[in-house]
Amino acid sequence: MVNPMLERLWRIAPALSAITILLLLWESYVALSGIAPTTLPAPSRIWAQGVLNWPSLAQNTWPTVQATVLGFMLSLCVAFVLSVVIDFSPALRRALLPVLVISQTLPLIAIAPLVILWFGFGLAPKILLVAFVTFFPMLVAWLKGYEATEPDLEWLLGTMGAGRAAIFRQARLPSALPYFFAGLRISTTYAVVAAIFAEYAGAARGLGIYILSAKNNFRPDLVLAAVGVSAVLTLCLFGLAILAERIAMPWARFREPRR
Amino acid sequence: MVNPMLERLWRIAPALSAITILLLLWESYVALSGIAPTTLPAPSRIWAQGVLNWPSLAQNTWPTVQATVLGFMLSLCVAFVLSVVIDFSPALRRALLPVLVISQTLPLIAIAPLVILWFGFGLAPKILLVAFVTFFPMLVAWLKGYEATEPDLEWLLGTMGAGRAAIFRQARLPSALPYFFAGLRISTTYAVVAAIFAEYAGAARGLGIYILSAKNNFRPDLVLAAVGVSAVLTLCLFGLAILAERIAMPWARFREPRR
Amino acid sequence: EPVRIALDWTPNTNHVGLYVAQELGYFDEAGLEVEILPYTDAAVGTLIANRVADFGVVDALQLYSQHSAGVDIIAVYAVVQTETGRIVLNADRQDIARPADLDGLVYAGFGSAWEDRLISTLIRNDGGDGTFETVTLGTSAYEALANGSVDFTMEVVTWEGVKAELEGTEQRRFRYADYGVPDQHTNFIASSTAFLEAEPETARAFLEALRRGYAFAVENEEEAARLLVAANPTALPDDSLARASLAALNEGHYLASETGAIGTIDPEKFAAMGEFLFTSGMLLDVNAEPLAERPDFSAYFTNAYLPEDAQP
Amino acid sequence: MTPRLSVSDLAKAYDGLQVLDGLDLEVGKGEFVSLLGPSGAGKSTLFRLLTGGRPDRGTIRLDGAPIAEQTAPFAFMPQRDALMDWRTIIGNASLGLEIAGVPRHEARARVAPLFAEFGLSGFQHHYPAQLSGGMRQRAALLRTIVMDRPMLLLDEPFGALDALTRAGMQRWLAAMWQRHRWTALLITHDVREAILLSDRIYLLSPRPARVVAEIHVPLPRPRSQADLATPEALRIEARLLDTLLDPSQGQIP
Amino acid sequence: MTPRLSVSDLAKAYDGLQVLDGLDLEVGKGEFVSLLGPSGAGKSTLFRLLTGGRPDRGTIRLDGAPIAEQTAPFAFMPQRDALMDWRTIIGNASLGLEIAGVPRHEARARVAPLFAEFGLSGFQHHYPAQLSGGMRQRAALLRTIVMDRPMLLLDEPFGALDALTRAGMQRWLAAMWQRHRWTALLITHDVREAILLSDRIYLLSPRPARVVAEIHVPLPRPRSQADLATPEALRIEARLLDTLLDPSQGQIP
Ligand SMILES: Nc1ncnc2c1ncn2[C@@H]1O[C@H](COP(=O)(O)OP(=O)(O)OP(=O)(O)O)[C@@H](O)[C@H]1O
Ligand SMILES: Nc1ncnc2c1ncn2[C@@H]1O[C@H](COP(=O)(O)OP(=O)(O)OP(=O)(O)O)[C@@H](O)[C@H]1O
Ligand SMILES: Cc1ncc(C[n+]2csc(CCO)c2C)c(N)n1
Ligand SMILES: [Mg+2]
Ligand SMILES: [Mg+2]
Repeated sequence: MVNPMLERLWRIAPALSAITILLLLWESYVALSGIAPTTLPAPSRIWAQGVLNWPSLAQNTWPTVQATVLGFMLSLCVAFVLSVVIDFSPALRRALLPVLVISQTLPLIAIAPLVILWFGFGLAPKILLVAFVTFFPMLVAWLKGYEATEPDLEWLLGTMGAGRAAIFRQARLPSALPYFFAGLRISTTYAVVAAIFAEYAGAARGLGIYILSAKNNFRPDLVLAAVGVSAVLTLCLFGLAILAERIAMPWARFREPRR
Repeated sequence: MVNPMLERLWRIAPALSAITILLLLWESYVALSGIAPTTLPAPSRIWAQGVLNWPSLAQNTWPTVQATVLGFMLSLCVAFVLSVVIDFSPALRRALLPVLVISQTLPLIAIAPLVILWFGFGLAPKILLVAFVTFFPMLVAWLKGYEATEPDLEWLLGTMGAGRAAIFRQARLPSALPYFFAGLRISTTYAVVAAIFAEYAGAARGLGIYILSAKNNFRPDLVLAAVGVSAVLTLCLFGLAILAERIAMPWARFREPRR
Repeated sequence: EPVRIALDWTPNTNHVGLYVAQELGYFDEAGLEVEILPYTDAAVGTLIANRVADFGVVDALQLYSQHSAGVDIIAVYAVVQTETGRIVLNADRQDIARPADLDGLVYAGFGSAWEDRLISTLIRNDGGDGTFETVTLGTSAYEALANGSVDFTMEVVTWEGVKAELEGTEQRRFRYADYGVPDQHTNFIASSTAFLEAEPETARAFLEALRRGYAFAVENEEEAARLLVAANPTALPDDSLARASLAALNEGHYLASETGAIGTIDPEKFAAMGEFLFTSGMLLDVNAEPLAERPDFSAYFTNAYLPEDAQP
Repeated sequence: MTPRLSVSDLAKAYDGLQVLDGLDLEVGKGEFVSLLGPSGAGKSTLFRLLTGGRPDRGTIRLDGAPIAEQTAPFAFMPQRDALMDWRTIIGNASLGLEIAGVPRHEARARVAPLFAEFGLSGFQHHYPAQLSGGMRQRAALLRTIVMDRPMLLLDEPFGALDALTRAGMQRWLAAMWQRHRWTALLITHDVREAILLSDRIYLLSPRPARVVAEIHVPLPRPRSQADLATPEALRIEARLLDTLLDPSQGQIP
Repeated sequence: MTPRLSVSDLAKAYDGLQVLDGLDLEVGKGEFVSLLGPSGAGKSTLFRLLTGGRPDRGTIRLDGAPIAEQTAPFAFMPQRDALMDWRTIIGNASLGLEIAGVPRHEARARVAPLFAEFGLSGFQHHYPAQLSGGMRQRAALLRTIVMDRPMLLLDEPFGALDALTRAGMQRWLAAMWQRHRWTALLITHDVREAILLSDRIYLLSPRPARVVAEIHVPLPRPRSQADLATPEALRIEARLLDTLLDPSQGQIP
């Protein structure tokens, strides 16, 4: 392809057309079935109302973006630190892993009052909840990744005088990267939704609050407009995750089949 | 270790003690801080009330187990079939993946009315929602796993006359298994929570309904008793996932470091 | 074909007539098979308009809003005869003596625009500015109030209020009507014109049996509470709360007005609240534009399907 | 007579690195040909092009017809063993037969008797991770041989075998070849191995690989290790070493 | 004089498979010793025990002291190259130095001049996946050599090298050894390689490995490929081959 812009366009063409087709199907279903806009609004209406209500929508997007980004950064750190701790101590692994699995089973409704009690309505509890929801896939990925390290490599490093830490840094960590990035994709997908749910626990502003209000004011069109914004945010994060993967693993492109 | 029972006990000892310590800390925090039991009940109270209300708790557990198990089985199939389809067609990959990512950003609150409208209050919508929430981590894991296939292996199979399908079955699929099992662990962790959330969309019985009712009746002790049951269910599923991994990949135990 | 009815919340004492009628066989006697649908997050108006339910318990705001937006929903029965909602705050808040003192404080809200209008009206009518901060909390509002994270919230006095009293929590409340907000039937049973026109007799039979249930609850408080709890072992784990709540409903003349009206919708009350919502720009049409003209609120409800003796 | 395999003017570059640039060679029907050449010359790359890779230039003909029209005439053994971690050794060995449509049970039955000959008795149901390097290589060779294809492509099949096993396998391969008259193309580092097994040897230059010498090996068959000590064999060995060591070829170290 | 390395009565079993059972050997200070033995005998297993693995029985002494008390006296090269996919070739080559605490920049500067000698010029910044099999092996050897340890453990370092590169590397290694007098233990399949490089050669039996012969190589140093044609060398080669081929040893094929 001559033009890199054109090529990029070509690469996202299938996605764009798939989404367009879905939207067209939806639009015509609404038009033909005569379903009430209070039940299922058409995409055109969602768009129009979203544009009309954009100032308030935008105002509610920013806190969610903040919570998502900061929470996700915390999550990255927590997942990594925990994975290291667990990798270094088999006893801790057996002690912590079940506790962490259990922690993931707590529905937000059960912990939300406590989070509010302890951290108030500010940004902090949202950051914590986003981190809480998204760290687990990355943790599992790290742990699986460490396990996938080539034993010969660890043996070699051992003979070089590498201690447990150096072996970890030189062999286990890079070996786990492909797994980590699989976990990262899953986590980024959930980060925005997590922030939205976190806002349900109590917030003054945010996409979650916007959705809740729109619902309680019987405005499914605005609910879905906010959902649309959250989808766009998620796609951006997902794209960033893929970009980060490309940058962090420059050698990976040589592993593609040679024929 | 002489006794296999003893050895098993020894393996889960760290987890048991970690959980015990957490529960003790919680119990003493409640006792010492004088926090109201309507805000945070002590574990002892949760246990006592859970036992007292066991018949109704048990009655509400079964529908959730059903939804979880059936939904998860559907999810396994969907993730696998989608991963195969996507793996076989790069165009479909680019078309479907963003759509699937977007699908994961839909908060339940936005689709719950539609789910009820289209599928009613029965088991079917819960199964669908559990599948919807849990298929994605496994899908991502499969896709990453396929990519990790050794190029030489595919080359060799090609020279043997293997078509795309045979290469997939003989090389890409087994190569992806470790990744799949990482995804499976994540998914099982979310399956029960997903079923509970699905019940919020409308159900006659289920742990989600139990939690909602307990909440609306100002009974955090019963909320947490139900959360405890969901945690136990999740741990069972997680254990099954680990067991399945052992059985499906008998060769993996030879990859452990030899020294 | 059973008659299906949707709920506005998990089963509670507001629904007592429904369960009593079911348990005592009033519906059977009327030749009806009634299915009480599980509570769902989906709007009751949506369920009715899409024929998932034939009837539904709805709160007033939903009824006004959905009907204005063109949803085929119409009130046919008033569950309570007078407002059950209250502003509630901790009793130890010396600084708050009256609604005007709420200016600048933090309100734990549920996410509807109506709350904002209601509270600001309340404050302004009491001489304040009507400015306060809202944090949307939903289900966690009462914990937040209890531990002082927020200054005040809104409650259903016959449920949250009764619970607080049982617990011995010291609280104070403001009644909306005391500060110039019109009184209302907080909850209705609603149906659709499509259903009512297609099966008027079924509707009549249903409402008559339902009303017998509520009348029974007014007369036999203890037995009604027992039946309600027995029908909902999961939803109502505490029969003490149900008992006390039903007592409060009767004592406050919510289920049966002081003049003995049960289920009857008061047209003046209905129009007054409609007027309040209309003038505050809360009612939107099908295109999400505020209604340009004052609607005919008598089209929002009908008493025509109630038994003769309940007609106003 | 048209040769079985005929490669002409083959060229291939990776990321601007010219690996092959005008390579010509031929393998006759039933002929055993070896490729000797420095590391990194492009030998494995040639195999890649033979087995479906796209050359930048040049043609590959099999029995006179362009190769794209043929279906899988080669039994190929890759340089790194490419055993499947998840199959037992017998499962790996019977892979090619299974791919060719032989039922699993029958494929295993056909492979099983060869285990002793390959020094793998008792390891049928082990996984590759449990085997030594040489044993893995032998398993990979076994997998290739059992496919019974009209032409073998062997990329350093004996690279990781010990001297004795290697000699044994060479003898065995020579005998098998004697019997089946496969057409074979072998990549090797071992001058004596090439002499023992080949009808003809191509000597390749460093990257980009060209043929610098083509040497016929007219030793009578069947050959044995002892035949490598005959004056004729020693003459060929000397000539090969001379050419390989000729500094005008610009060889690495 | 106490030997540098002394192994006595070493035994190791995997899952009931007796791999080593009473192995004894010694390597003197500055001595170059080779191990020749059939595939699967347990050669790599010996290295595993030398580098930290737990034997079932027996002792390993370094300069007279049990080995557990020593810290990493070996520069080790594993049989499969064990290059890190994520490091460039120069990054892989300088790994040992970096682990030893040499700053990254200095480590690379120290390694860089050796690239030409190893036939890897221009590939400093390539990733292992971009290299041919032989080039990978050379990179792995480079990584081992630069560590400058008092004793080398080499597990078939030249296994995947072409004949010429192999000869060059052998020459080079012999010269380096001449200069540094490392103590070295080499696993190889190549009888001539063993003769060219070693002071002493241990011949091992099939699994469980025992020493079946110990052969001194009294050829003068420095040696060259040509020295392998001397009567003395040919005598040693013949003796090695005789022992290896002796059927009483119960060898595979
Ligand atoms: N982790 C392990 N588990 C089980 N068996 C093993 C393991 N590692 C090695 N073995 C077995 O031990 C034996 C010796 O292996 P080793 O790698 O030491 O052989 P080797 O002499 O190095 O052979 P080669 O020359 O082919 O590399 C083999 O039979 C192998 O199957
Ligand atoms: N996928 C690839 N991308 C970039 N360069 C490659 C790739 N594959 C091979 N090369 C380069 O092509 C050259 C030839 O590689 P090839 O594997 O054909 O060598 P070879 O002759 O088989 O060497 P050896 O005897 O060491 O196996 C090498 O320089 C290598 O770096
Ligand atoms: C019995 C009963 N209790 C609480 C609520 C929920 N709720 C608490 S305050 C409030 C008014 C503000 O919108 C509402 C609806 C309910 N629906 N029914
Ligand atoms: Mg090669
Ligand atoms: Mg070995």
